[in-house]
Amino acid sequence: MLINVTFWSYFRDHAGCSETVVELETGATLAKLHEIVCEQFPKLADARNSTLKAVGLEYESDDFVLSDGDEVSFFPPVQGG
Amino acid sequence: MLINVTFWSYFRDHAGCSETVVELETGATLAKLHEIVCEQFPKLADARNSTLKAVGLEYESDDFVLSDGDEVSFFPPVQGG
Amino acid sequence: MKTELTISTDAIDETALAKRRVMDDGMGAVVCFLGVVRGSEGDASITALDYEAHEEMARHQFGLIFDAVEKRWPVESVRLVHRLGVVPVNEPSLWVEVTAPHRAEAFDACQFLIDEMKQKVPIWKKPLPA
Amino acid sequence: MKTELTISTDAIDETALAKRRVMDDGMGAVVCFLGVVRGSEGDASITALDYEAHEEMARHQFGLIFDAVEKRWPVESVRLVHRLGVVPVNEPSLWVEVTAPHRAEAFDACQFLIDEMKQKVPIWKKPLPA
Repeated sequence: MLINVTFWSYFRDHAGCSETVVELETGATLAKLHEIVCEQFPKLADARNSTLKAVGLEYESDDFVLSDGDEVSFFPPVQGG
Repeated sequence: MLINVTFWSYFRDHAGCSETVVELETGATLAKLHEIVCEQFPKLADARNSTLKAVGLEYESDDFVLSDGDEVSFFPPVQGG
Repeated sequence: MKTELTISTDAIDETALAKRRVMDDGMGAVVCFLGVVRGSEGDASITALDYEAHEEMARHQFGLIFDAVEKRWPVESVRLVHRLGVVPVNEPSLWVEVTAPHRAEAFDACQFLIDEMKQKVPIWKKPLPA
Repeated sequence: MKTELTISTDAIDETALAKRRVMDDGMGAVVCFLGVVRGSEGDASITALDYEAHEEMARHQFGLIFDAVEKRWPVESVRLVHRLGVVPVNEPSLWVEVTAPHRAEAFDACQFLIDEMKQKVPIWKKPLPA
């Protein structure tokens, strides 16, 4: 299945792009996607533990099971205000 | 000695006047003044326990020793805001 | 700490007050509070509250409260307006503004100011029935 | 509960916002908060902050926070404006207003809103050095 990943804030600079598409096996979790993305974009691995993860418009935890076509966002801690 | 007493808010209505002068012995306390005022204006006696007492611009306690010419205010709980 | 206290029968002009605000570069938070006359007091409908103050003592007591704020929090500025006389329902009787580096102290100082005022500042209100 | 959310690059117009306020007769308290860009971030002097949002998600997350406020407090209205793009030092990036019957719930709800926003709403800032 194909998952669209969007990077926000300085994660975009770290990745060197704002979006990517990752191919995953059916049943893969958000944690698995994050692992693959960190391998592909090593600078994002440094921020691994402070990465926020959303699927669509909702925050999801690492054990969230992804579906084909899911829109995933990875970003650093938010700073509104 | 002579003490000027001013009533505020509905204490003015209860007393039927906004000011009075009370003659007291030297060394009398704020508590003594309050007692005399409550005798003179019985409606104020009903609010005895919720009466706030100031000398000049400061709140004072019952054991405050008055001086000739002190300006005393008696009033109900404040309601600003 | 800068302070500005207005006790007056004039209506509170929020726009003019906001326009006169001067912010230092280090200030990140402004908290404003408006106390507005509600349409009822207890169970009774009212049209207005009529506010009275022992004005000289009120100014002095506000001054003591401002001093306490300054001792306790790194607040840059406090401005407070209390309206006296007849204040119709839906109009503000109280406007308070606290400016500080960060929001926590601005919120804390503003609430402290109002709490202290409600204990100590000799102002009273009389409901005018509907 | 009425809610109004604005996420925009336009400067925050406090006066216009205050003028558009509609108060119900039962409302006695308005709390406003302004978050203003400070002249430094950490140790460095800055001229502005450049704000970016995942706007669709930000709107959704603000909506969830507003729902949580409504469940918890008798608030009549929440209005919130977050500015995006370059916000110069001394200008507000955030304006929040909470209207409620009494001041305690207005203060609590306003602080809750901001705290939650700072945890959950995907907005980021980049300092622009002096």
